Amino acid sequence: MAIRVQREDFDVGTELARLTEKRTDIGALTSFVGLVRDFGTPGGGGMTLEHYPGMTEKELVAVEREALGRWELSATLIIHRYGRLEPGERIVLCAAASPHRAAAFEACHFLIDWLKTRAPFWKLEDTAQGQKWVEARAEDETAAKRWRTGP
Amino acid sequence: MAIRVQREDFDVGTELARLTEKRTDIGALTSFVGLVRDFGTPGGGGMTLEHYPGMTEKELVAVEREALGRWELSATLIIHRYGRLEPGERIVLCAAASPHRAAAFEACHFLIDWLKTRAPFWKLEDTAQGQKWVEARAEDETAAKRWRTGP
Amino acid sequence: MKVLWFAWLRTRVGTATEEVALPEGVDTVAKLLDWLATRSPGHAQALSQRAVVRVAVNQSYATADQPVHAGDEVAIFPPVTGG
Amino acid sequence: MKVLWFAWLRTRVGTATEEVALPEGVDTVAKLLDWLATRSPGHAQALSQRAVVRVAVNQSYATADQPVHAGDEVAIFPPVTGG
Repeated sequence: MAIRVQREDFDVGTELARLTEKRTDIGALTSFVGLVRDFGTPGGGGMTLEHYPGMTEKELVAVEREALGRWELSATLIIHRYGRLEPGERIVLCAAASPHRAAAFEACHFLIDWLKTRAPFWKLEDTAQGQKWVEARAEDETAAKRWRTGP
Repeated sequence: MAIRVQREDFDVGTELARLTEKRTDIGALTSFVGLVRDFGTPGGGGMTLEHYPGMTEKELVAVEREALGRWELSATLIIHRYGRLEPGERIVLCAAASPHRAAAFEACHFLIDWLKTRAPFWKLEDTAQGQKWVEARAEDETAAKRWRTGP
Repeated sequence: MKVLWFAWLRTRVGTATEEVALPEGVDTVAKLLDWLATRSPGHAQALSQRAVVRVAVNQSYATADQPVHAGDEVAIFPPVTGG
Repeated sequence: MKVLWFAWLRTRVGTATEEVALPEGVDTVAKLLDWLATRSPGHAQALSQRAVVRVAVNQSYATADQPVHAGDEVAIFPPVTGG
């Protein structure tokens, strides 16, 4: 039940330990870390993540709430960075803790799939042809659709 | 591409950081931590994990190899503890790193589902009626079957 | 009304934020986009492909027929690419 | 042959490891289990429900009709419950 939007890196071990600390009702903790990949750009690649302060936090809270309504969860966490990021750097951390492992896996997968199509972030990538705005990928939309309920 | 069977606890942050360190080809890192749950046993609960040294390592390597054959993975890790474990303690860590997040999620989920029905570990739980061997659960078998290929 | 532009829409419009006075009759998201497109060639270009334009009113996703008011914060941006 | 027992099968048999000399004709996993069951009431009880008995020969899962030899390490245990 926590979301954070920040420029700085985060410590995955510390963040995950905090979720389960002093608790004995959690049987399963699934986490996802998204990292900047190097696509072989001369000069090293990297990107700048723009976001919409205010709306970003609102959307991340909404994504988290949706997960809490769908699965039996003991704790959740989303941390998303913005600003300049080099290849190999962490971009995002999603985590879901539950008494049961299927719920932890599904909820964590949901968190990242859902935020990818909802949270207002935009990647400006360094390419050999200069900086380029990343285009939304159809497969991210497909991944998110998998979680859609109702008609 | 690493498995470890050990009595001691592990540091999740250190282990995950090691998987992605100095690499820029990894876009997604999914991890799973299994923890000892307290079922409200008077005196605190807890368990003792027995295993079959030698075969355990062989089976974990086989589980990891199977994952590497099925998904495009940049790195995998399985750490499984044995011996005395108290409620809240970590039992197992599975991690899968990949250029793509769907592969990382599926492979990590596979690692834990598959090892749960294959790796020779047995839980002896403290209960109000004394120590009791945990019975295999049909739902673990069902979860593992999901990954079975072929006829 | 405060209008915010993000990512390549911002680049085309040439500004991140503008204060606009809504003309009479501009009372939905769709009408707002139509009107904004008349403000400059950059605006027109940014809004030429409506299928890739997303709108948030007061920091929540909005549909084309959603009402807009003078005091609203309206953000206009391409499909998101975070995570 | 070295026979290893684990978990509640070990508790019933009363030992974790035993060295056995295979009688003639005991040349498959199924025949080995039949023969082991005759060694003591504890063995008989441990092996009474074959559906919950798993066998590994030389640290690999084995089927009932798999051959066994004098030098093998055979482990007998209930369904695993790790993870």
